[in-house]
Amino acid sequence: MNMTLKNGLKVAGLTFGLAMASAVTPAVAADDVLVIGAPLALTGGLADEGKKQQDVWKLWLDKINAAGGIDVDGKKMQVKFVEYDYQTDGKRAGQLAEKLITDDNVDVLMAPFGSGHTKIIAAVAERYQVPMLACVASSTSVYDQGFKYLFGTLAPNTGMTESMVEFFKAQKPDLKTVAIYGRDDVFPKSMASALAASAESGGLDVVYNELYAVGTMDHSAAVSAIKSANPDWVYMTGYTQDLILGRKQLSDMGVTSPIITMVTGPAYREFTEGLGELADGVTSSTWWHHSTAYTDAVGPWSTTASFYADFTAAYKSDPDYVHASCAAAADVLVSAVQAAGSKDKQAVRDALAATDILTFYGPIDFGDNGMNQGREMPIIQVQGDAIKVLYPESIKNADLKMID
Amino acid sequence: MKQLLCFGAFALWVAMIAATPLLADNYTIRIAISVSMFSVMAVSWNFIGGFTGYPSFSTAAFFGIGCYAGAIAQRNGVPLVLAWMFATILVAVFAALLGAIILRLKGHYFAIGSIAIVELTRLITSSWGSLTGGGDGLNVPLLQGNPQEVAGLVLYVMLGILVLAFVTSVYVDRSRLGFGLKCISQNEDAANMVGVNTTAFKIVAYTLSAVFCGAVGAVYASWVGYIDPTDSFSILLTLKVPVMVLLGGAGTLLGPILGTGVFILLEEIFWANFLEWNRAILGGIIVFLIFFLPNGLLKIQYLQLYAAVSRKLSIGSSKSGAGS
Amino acid sequence: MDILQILLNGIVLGSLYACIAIGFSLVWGVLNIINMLHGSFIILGGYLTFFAWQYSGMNPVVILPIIAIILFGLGYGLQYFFINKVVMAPVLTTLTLTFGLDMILYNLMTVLFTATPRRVTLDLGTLSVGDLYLPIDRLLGMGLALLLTAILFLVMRASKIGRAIVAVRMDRQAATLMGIRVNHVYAITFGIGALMAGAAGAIFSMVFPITTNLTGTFLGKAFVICVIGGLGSVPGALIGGIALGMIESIAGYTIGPQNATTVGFVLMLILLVVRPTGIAGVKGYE
Amino acid sequence: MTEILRLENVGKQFGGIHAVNNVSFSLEEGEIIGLIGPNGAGKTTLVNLITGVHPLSSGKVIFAGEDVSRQQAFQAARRGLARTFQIVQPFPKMTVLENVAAGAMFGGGSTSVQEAMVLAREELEFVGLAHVADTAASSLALPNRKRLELAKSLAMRPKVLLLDEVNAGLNATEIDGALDLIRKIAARGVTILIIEHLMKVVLSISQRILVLHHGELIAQGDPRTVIEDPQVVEAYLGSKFAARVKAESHHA
Repeated sequence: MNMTLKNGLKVAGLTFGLAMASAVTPAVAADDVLVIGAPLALTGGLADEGKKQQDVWKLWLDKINAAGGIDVDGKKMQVKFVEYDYQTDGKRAGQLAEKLITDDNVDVLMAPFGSGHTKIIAAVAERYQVPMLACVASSTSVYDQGFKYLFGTLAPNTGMTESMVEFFKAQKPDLKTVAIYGRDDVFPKSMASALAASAESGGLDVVYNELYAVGTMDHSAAVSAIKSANPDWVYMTGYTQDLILGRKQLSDMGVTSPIITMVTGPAYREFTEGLGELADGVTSSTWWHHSTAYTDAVGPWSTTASFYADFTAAYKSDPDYVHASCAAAADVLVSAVQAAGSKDKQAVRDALAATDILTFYGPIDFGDNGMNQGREMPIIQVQGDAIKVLYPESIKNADLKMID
Repeated sequence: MKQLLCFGAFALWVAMIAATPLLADNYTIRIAISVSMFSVMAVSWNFIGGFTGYPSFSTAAFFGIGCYAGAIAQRNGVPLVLAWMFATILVAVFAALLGAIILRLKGHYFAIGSIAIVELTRLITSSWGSLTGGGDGLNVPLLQGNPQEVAGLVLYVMLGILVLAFVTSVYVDRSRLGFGLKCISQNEDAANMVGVNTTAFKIVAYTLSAVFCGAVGAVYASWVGYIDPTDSFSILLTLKVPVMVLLGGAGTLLGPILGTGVFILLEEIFWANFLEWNRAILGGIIVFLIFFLPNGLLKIQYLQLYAAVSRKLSIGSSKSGAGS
Repeated sequence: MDILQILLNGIVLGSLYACIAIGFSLVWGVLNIINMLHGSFIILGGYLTFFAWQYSGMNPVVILPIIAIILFGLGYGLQYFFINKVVMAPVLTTLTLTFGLDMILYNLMTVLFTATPRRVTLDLGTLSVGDLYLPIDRLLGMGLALLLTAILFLVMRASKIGRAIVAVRMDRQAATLMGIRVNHVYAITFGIGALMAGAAGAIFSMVFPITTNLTGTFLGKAFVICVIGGLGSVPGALIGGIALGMIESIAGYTIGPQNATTVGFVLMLILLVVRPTGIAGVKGYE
Repeated sequence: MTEILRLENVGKQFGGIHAVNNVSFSLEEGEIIGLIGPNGAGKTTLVNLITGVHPLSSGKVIFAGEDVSRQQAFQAARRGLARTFQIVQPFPKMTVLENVAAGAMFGGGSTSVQEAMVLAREELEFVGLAHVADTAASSLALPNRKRLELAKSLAMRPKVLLLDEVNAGLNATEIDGALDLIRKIAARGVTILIIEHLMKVVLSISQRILVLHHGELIAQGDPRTVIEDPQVVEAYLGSKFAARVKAESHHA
């Protein structure tokens, strides 16, 4: 009796528009399917990044399916991705994360691109105690909230900036001044301030240090100011569209600094395509580059080269760090499930915390705050048509060239 | 009679939303929270856009300031409820001061000015890094408790605000204030001439359109745990709320609530089923709304429509009967 | 020397800004419509130019007239079949309608072109006089912008259709009595607005990276420029554009780029309240 | 008789043009005064100045002993300075009754919506519109709209009523009806200033006449004297008309 009343009300709720069909009969996932939920920005400002995540996971999943699933505790387990478009809208992202957890009963969440939206989803995952992998969030502010279910495959920004300052100082002993110009947005801003700190502690003189607002259409004013400061090194952070414009304006206004670094510009194909010849000589740091060469890695790709080969065959273009980090996050997850012997959320969470593995993307070992630590991050440079790796020594394939 | 129907419908609706934690899963509760939150903003917008006829597009500014004021207060150790109240009051004061300035504008100028307010508040929030964290956004202390409890709490607070906003709108509708606002919407000069202090009335309406948005903004911030300038001061939100009200019927009591419910339902359906095209489909709905439902769902003459349709149907069936 | 460079930057940027606003201002002034589609029109023009350039290798300046005509057709159709039906409705209705149409266009563009920033990489180099630098593509853009503005100004003043537009703007009923087909004139006006946006997009494809993410930014600039320069006049949009370019340039240099955009919006609000006719204070297209 | 409204050297400039210049006069309680002048003489502007629609450029307006020079329109309405418009200004989507109730509620100081409705109904009876109380204001024909305008103003419990071209567009019978109504209003003790084009109408109803020309008050006084004033004749009436009026008055 009570049940029918409840059901009746449920039906009423549906009619009145509160409940979706799927809400009434939640899809209960079978034990032998590992369900990964991913809210993605497939439209809106971050559509390109969302697309990358979608692409690489498809590639990864095809690979897993070809092997008939993953081996857990002696049995085959299938893997499934459930993806939704959150339209680059933070409110929507949180909502969809909740939908994934409660409606689609996902076992684990993958965060979308960017530190900001990762934060929103991390809060939901934490509340439900669902393990979450952040593959494209590197700002420490994401990880310093004491969340226990959040793990990130990118390394902290500071590691990147310190090694960069050291490397450039070694390459160019007369390097004295740096101008820093960053977008006022979570990741670009944190990179800019990390570099400012690293440069100062490295003994460089920061001659210009400004942020620009989201939605800035033109950089003439800043570029003019940078020009009169005449720095040895220009360091700019932002989205690809900002960096293309910034690089062009630096050249147009006759800024002649021998080192120009744009983060994460050259890591993206769109950057070099949008700039043409002007891209030549621009340096950047990135979390991963396809010329790295790890071997004996876990996961479907045992070497970096095999990942590169598969990816280029499928998408006719080079993968960047977003692709690699996201695929690696999936590898980490699988290895944690295997270690845990089940997809039990608590067990997987503990296994993730204990992770210390090598993937095609590099070693992954989560620190106390859940962030991948201790990776040597490559410094890259556009040289002609190619992206060359300058650092670290183990994978370098070119020397730093000054821009003339 | 008609009013009883109106209150009855509202009470039923609130009861249904309030029942979701008992009946449905957390995603449904989340939608219920969304529905309540947007309903509050729609009811609020109705004060200025519906009753007074001023095309205000500053909802997102009020919501965003509510988010930030609540978050900042909480981060500085103000207890939860006090932080929410602080945000509400701050937004009210802000709206009153702002209203005194921009309500001198009319029509297109007012529309543009009110959109500019959203952009301006976003830019200021973004560059005032020392207070707001700038582009980094702010982490807000998470509400304690398991997901069900938190969702339930947020839902009931949002619903409480909705009831308050609705009761206010009923009161305004019946009072001198509402009468004066309707005079202003039809002929502002004439309203002035019969003794309506149009400036003061408009400021009150504008403030009413802000205060509840500030409250839900603050609650929203506590709920999601992280806010940033782009999401808090969203142009999309500021445009969506008036569309919801228009969909239901501007200037009516139930219209904003009906419109919000229908809009969010449609949004859910399209989001789930048309991954790449949902934005275009929503755009299509707006275009449809403007052409075919210019007065909203509430003002359709349903009985006439029913009569017309059934007449057509009966003609159709008698024809086919004749043919056989 | 810096100051000169800053002012020069401001003027060049300002001319490009004027390009953004002219079509928007025309539509607002004549049709009394706040056209939320305007930003997307510019981006559409930019994308079309980019792809035409990519496939044919033709110079964007050559492509520009074709793009402009395509956009004119699109604008004419949208006004004739959709917006005309509600053109006399209050601002809320027309604004919402164009917003709905914009959502459709925006979605189409992201699906067809993706959000990847595109740029016509014809780097024409820089003209330098002493310490002053003038990027040639921007200079070209400025020249085109001024030329288009001048043409539009002449069309409004001297041509039959221009006079019809002015007549409709001044008194719709009287114009109808004079035998002017008001719906047609409205559609042409909206078409010209779209044409100017498309031309601006074609010019921008050489200067700025084109991406759908920028539609809102362009629209916001159009708002500000229209209010600063004064609504509904070609010279007003030009003056407003250059004023905004200068203001942003100076503000970016003195108080930092973070607040440069804010200054524009603040100024806009102040002007709205204090002097809604804008600094140019011109009314109409006479 | 006590003075109810006084203007002292009132002036108004619109960008250098003197629309109203140095106008002084006063109204006694209960009288009907005609305000005449050619088109563009500044009559409507003067009404706008008295009712606070435009701020004064110079001079003072004293209403019931109080300096109200800086008042706003709604304050004028509440003080008892009501007006009608040359082009009627109803609230189109409201009913006739609600239109009048608006006057009662805001200008007349009714404390509740109910009270205002009751009062409004009385005023509708008074002007003869009770039968259309519940129809939309926009559906009324012109003569009734004028009456609605009057009812709305009366509901504001005015001490002074400024009637701007209240007869414009009406035919002879309708004008007679309107004049009866105006006399009835005056009988209630309301002071009336009437702007009117038709000399016959002004002469038949006004106790005094003011003549405005190019924004200046060129004559005031009782109707007979004013229309014989050579300056008035020159500026406004035309000599032919003056002669005719003079002849008529001699015969009488």
